[in-house]
Amino acid sequence: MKYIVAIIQPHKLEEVKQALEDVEVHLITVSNVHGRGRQKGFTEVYRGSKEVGLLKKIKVETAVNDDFVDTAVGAIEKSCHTGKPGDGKIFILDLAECIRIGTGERGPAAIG
Amino acid sequence: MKYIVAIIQPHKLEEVKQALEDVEVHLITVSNVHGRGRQKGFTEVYRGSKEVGLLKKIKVETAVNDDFVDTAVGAIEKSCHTGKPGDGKIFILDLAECIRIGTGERGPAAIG
Amino acid sequence: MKYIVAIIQPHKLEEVKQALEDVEVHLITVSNVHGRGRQKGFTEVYRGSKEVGLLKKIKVETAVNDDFVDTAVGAIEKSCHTGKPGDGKIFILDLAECIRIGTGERGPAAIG
Amino acid sequence: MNAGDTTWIMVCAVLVFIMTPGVALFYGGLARRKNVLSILMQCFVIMCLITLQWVLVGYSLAFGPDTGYGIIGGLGWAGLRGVGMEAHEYAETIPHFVFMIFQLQFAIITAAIMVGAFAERMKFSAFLVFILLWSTFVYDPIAHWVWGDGGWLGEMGALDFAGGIVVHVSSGVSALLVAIMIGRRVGLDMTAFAPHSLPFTVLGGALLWFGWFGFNAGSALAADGIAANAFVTTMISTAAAGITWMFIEWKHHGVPTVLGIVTGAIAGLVAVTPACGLVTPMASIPVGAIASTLCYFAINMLKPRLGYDDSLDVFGLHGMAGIWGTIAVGLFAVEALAGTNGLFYGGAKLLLIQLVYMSVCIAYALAATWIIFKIVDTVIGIRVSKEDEIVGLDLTQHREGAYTTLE
Amino acid sequence: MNAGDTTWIMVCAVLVFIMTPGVALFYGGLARRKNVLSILMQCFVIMCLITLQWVLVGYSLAFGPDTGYGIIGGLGWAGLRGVGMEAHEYAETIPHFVFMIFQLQFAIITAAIMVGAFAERMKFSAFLVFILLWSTFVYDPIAHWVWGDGGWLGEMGALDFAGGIVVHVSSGVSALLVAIMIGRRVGLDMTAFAPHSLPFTVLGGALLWFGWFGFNAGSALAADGIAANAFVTTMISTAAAGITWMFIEWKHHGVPTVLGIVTGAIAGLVAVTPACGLVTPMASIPVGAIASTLCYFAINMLKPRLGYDDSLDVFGLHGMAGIWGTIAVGLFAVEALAGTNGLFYGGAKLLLIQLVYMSVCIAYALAATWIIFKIVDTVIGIRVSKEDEIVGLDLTQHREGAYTTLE
Amino acid sequence: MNAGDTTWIMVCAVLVFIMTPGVALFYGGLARRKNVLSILMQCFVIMCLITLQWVLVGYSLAFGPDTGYGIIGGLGWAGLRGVGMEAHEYAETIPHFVFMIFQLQFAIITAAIMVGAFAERMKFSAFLVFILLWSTFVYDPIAHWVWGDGGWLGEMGALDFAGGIVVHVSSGVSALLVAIMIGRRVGLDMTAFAPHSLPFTVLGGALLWFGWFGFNAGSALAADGIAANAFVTTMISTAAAGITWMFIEWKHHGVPTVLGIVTGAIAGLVAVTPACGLVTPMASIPVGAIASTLCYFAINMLKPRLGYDDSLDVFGLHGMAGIWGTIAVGLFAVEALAGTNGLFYGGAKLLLIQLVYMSVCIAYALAATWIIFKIVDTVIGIRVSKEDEIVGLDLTQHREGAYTTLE
Ligand SMILES: Nc1ncnc2c1ncn2[C@@H]1O[C@H](COP(=O)(O)OP(=O)(O)O)[C@@H](O)[C@H]1O
Ligand SMILES: Nc1ncnc2c1ncn2[C@@H]1O[C@H](COP(=O)(O)OP(=O)(O)O)[C@@H](O)[C@H]1O
Ligand SMILES: Nc1ncnc2c1ncn2[C@@H]1O[C@H](COP(=O)(O)OP(=O)(O)O)[C@@H](O)[C@H]1O
Repeated sequence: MKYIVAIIQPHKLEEVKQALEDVEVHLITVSNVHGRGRQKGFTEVYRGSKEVGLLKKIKVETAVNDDFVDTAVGAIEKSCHTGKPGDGKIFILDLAECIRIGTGERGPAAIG
Repeated sequence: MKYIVAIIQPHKLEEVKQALEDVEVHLITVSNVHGRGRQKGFTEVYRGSKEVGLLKKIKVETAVNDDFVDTAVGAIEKSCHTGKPGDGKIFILDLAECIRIGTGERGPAAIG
Repeated sequence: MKYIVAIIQPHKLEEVKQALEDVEVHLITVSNVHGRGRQKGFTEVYRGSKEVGLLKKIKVETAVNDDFVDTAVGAIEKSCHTGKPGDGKIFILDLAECIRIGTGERGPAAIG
Repeated sequence: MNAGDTTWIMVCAVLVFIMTPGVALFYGGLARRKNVLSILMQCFVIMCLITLQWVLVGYSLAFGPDTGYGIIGGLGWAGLRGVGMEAHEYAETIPHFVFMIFQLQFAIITAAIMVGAFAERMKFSAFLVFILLWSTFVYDPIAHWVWGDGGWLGEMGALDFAGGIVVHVSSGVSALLVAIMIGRRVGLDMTAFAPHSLPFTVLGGALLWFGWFGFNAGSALAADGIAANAFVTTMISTAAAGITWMFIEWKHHGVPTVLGIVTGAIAGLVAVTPACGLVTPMASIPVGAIASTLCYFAINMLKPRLGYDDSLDVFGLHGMAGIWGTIAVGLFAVEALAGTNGLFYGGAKLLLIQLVYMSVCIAYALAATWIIFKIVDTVIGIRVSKEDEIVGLDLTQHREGAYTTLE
Repeated sequence: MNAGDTTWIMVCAVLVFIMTPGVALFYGGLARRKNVLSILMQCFVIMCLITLQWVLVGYSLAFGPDTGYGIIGGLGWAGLRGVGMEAHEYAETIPHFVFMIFQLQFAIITAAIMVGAFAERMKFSAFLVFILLWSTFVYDPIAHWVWGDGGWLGEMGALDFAGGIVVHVSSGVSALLVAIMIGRRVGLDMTAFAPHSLPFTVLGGALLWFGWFGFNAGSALAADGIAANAFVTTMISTAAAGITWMFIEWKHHGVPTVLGIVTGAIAGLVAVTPACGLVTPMASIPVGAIASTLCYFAINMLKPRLGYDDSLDVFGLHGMAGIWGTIAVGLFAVEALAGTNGLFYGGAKLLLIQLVYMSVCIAYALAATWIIFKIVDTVIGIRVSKEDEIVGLDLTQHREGAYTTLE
Repeated sequence: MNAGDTTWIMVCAVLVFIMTPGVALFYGGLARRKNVLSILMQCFVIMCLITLQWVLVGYSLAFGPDTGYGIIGGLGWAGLRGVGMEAHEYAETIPHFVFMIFQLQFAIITAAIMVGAFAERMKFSAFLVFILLWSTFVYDPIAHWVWGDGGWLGEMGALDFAGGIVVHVSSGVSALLVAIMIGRRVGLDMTAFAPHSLPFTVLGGALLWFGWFGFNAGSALAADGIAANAFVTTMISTAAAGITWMFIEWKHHGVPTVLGIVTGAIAGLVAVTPACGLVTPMASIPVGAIASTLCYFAINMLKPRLGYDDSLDVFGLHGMAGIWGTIAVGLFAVEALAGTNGLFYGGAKLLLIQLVYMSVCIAYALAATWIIFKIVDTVIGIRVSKEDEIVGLDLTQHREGAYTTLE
């Protein structure tokens, strides 16, 4: 089992959701994050002062069984790729255990 | 050492906090996330348009030593279980290292 | 490759960003979290009722290649250390894979 | 007719109008994030619904020609028949329309005040029916008794300058009863519910104070010295009450809070409402200070002890302060303003009348509210399901979210 | 001169003034988080820009001495030459300055209404030029035709008490055209854009209703019975429209929403605008109820079917309800108020005039807007780049973020 | 007595009243999330505290019968003794109560303006004492000097229509001194502090503009031509200043910001305050435009260069624009309005008087503020601890959080 963490552009969320659904990855957890990457930020202006903020990003997390990793990653890559800085990253972690609270199921059975 | 990530119903947070405290797991990190799972979302209505939003969830993270994993997971399961869709999931990752910044402690000593 | 997760005091963010930059760790993901740790919270007062809230914290995540782990951790420790409760924790997870969406690069090449 | 007075009362109607959005923000900020829209919705629908009720029947019931015994106005003015651009003796220097629309704002805000007591758990459909019945069978008769031409309490000599009983006590005690009957909110025993946006609450409180000048000084029905007196006492009582609350809380909880001072200010506004045109500016200092003290006690001691869940303290504020203000009229009224003296100026009779007035209205409001509640609960069911309450009323009753959270 | 009337119109000017921040919040809440400041900015700059335009030339064009044929005012009053503290025959009991500044608020709010249609995608520089030209070449002439001394539509007998056509239809149809010409927003085909803060929208809606009393009742230009009538019909129409929308939506979508009832209320306010001082209070019930029905239809059926992206439904609300209100004058006007009867009271002529009035103004507004759009688009380019649109106008056009998100 | 004038001044009092919540939102939005409540609290407590101070002693000190030499009013009117429903010569057509309560709003807003300079770091207890002393020993005397019956600067011929010096410069320079004495905020050297909610700031700015009509046009103390002139110049100066700021910023920083235009608008409001009833509408264009230019310079160049931390630019806005407006009176005043001509109309004397007036008041305000600061700092300690500052004043001074963040 793998725990996939993708940092994407906010406006790509709908496409990623759709792409994952298309490859049968239905269960995801999404949150707001801020990132510093290769994409440059915006200098914001507040009266006299200026500051460069972090960029708003979306984090999509999904735990999948091993045979779903490639399709899931592929779906995210395809929906987010533009080739410009800021497209984002995917991180894959090993998942030691997964538990569905509602049923008490454990392991691969609990993932999907 | 394990890194436990639980996605729970927002209104269960107080109970989970209490349950973890009861089994001596005091240190937690909590954040807002949004999830798509088996629980169905709400169709929201904005004038003419409708959309199904993601559901609001709470993520509870806690790093624990190996001998605390079962009791911690048990505490979360017990406090969140209702048997209805949406109860949530627990993910367990291996934790390679843990450092307490204030003291410089490392490993199991730094966890609690 | 390692996935470093640091939970820090909110007002330390600027210093951490700077410290990481100084050791050539440029890419980070930052988010709001709430923590219960050894630092005690504030009893908030709302008319008759009181409650102890969780403390606001910042989570800084950065994926680094193995040879950057020590310097990155050191930078975070140095910039956040005060010795008082609440300084925070650093968690290090093994990172199985990393993908840069924009180029399709994988592994260590995709990290930085 | 006088353009100055007409302007004043139209302006005051506008000022009282904005109090309902004010109360909506005040309550909305105090609610949890998942219920803020349900509060705004309830207040907004009251503005619409009570307007139609008022012009169709309510105004006639409250202010129309008495049907005898001073109990209720007839339907003679239903649909605004006979209400027009000419002045009426209720206010001889302004168009009758203006008096009618000014009074409408009072009917609206009174209903909106109640929303706080049963916040976060009432079914919207049941709410609609409840509030319509309540306004018709509780507000309209009580308004008639004391303000309507020939109303029996008014004839008896009860004084209520801008609606301490009519507006605040009637809504406050009714709201308390509803809060008790509908029961406590799910989860309240586990943790306190923190206000989701105190800046909204402060803004709402500010709009209330702003509009209250129209409420109180407008009740003079002319731009004259009495209006000026009411304006001044309103400002002073509010200030005294805000400061009093702040210091009590500072002493009691160790810190002064902004929610506290705003709450205190509203206690002062409520208490001075029945008294503003009847007492002197200096008397309004104790009126406000004592109001805060009593409300602080009710909210901080009485409520936790008795265990009822008056979510946003409608009774603790409007009920308590309204009762005190009504008594205060009996204590502080001066002949030059009120036509009769209160206890502190040597007149005991007024206080007695005020107590009768208060008791009768409280008893009636409670009885009528009990009946209306029972009817609505039986026919429609007044409370949402536990599941809906947990998810929140915004999503379950209105399928809307107040704020987007991902972007 | 009369201090009462002067006070009333100064107050009404202040009330109409606050409508523009009201519309800014109303629209701002409906926008996505990344574009809210761009909306506030556009509304705020309109308040400044149109003020300068108005005192320099606009007022003279709209209300200055007619240059012949009733088409346009001359530049005789440019820079407020000859406009002073004395009364003018436009309003004989108040200083000319007061009339001028009251009318300015109408010019401002009219421009601000349009902002909703092309929200979230117009370049700020292009916007500035567009709105200045529009106000000068569309608003000012139309205002002159019906309200200016010697304006041809006014002479013809067209009635528009507070600006159904001048304000709402002119902006509504122009905004629709701009929305169509500028095209749909990026990403709209993938998902609906949820309002980022409905509490702001409700607050904005409340400020609109609040200010609208000044808009409508102030248009009587005196604190008299007509003003009172306009005040009352404004309240009633809005209430009827709010309730109507709520029930239609409840039936159609299964729930009543707060955005719905506020939207309905605004439909009622728009529709009663041209009619408020010309119809009876009871007639304002159908005026409001039918307005909501038509607007609901336009927004829920027409817009999705035709596929244009009138982002915040400027046409669906102001255009539709303004058209209906203008027709409603022809149906419900009563001689005692309007000097002539509408169709339901036996007069067919007025309805005809109203239809001519409406058609002429719509045709002119569309034609002029088309030309202005083309010029601005050619010279400056009217739409931001796709990248900028995705990031949001706040950061790309103004380098500001509405809310801090990390702390 | 005149119901029209009475209405006008009561309305204006209400309008000025809402400016303090306006300034609270304006500043609150600019503050960091962890300090917004402390700002709201400080503004709210000022509304309460200064009200009590005013009716007990402040009004008497400022406007009471002069004790000789034009320096201060006596305590003859303390506790509102002798202040009643009849008119007083300060304003002969309205109840004395109304004049008193209108003036109270000025005392309140003046104190509230200062809050921005030392925001995010002052201990609440110290703040309370400081502001009470400041209002009593700085505001009240200065108000007496120029507006009080027999005040020496007024006798000398100094003109300050609505309080350029009394309100804006006195608070602006005092605030600057406090900001310098209390020191820079922790962390400011590392990063700029971004406003936590610009929509609140814009809303606050809009409420300020809204209320300012009452502030300026109400200062005519009657609903007459002078009031109309003040209303018009207020609108125009603000617009000119907003537009000017926008273009300067666009040129200088590459983008026009909404915070910029709102800031500019306020500069224009401040500058026209002393001048509004004394200059012509067209003169108010340069008054506003130059105000923005000067304030832009002060905030963007002077402040960074000198390194003081006037957190929300109280001096940069109110100080600078107030000084300019006071000078502008000496330049643009016209005899028909002011009774004497400014420099540009051939009168040099007035400008000289204005300069003396300004210098005296600045010197006095600085000296008195310095003393008050030292006393409060010695007795109570004026700044919170570094730890408390880092956590934020909301939690540490008031034990409240502005927004819930988990749910
Ligand atoms: N090594 C990393 N560790 C943590 N977060 C990262 C890392 N690299 C990228 N990110 C996150 O991904 C986002 C996109 O990165 P960026 O470098 O802009 O994308 P790209 O590589 O496609 O140009 C960043 O804003 C940051 O949030
Ligand atoms: N495989 C997964 N990967 C990531 N998040 C998941 C996964 N499964 C569930 N979740 C998270 O857990 C939440 C609860 O899941 P849900 O399926 O509704 O619960 P249950 O399985 O108890 O019915 C989801 O909304 C989602 O946020
Ligand atoms: N074992 C843990 N699991 C998850 N989060 C933790 C853990 N320990 C600490 N944290 C997070 O780190 C924050 C700081 O912890 P705290 O105990 O206050 O710091 P310190 O150890 O430096 O005193 C906590 O608020 C919490 O969010």
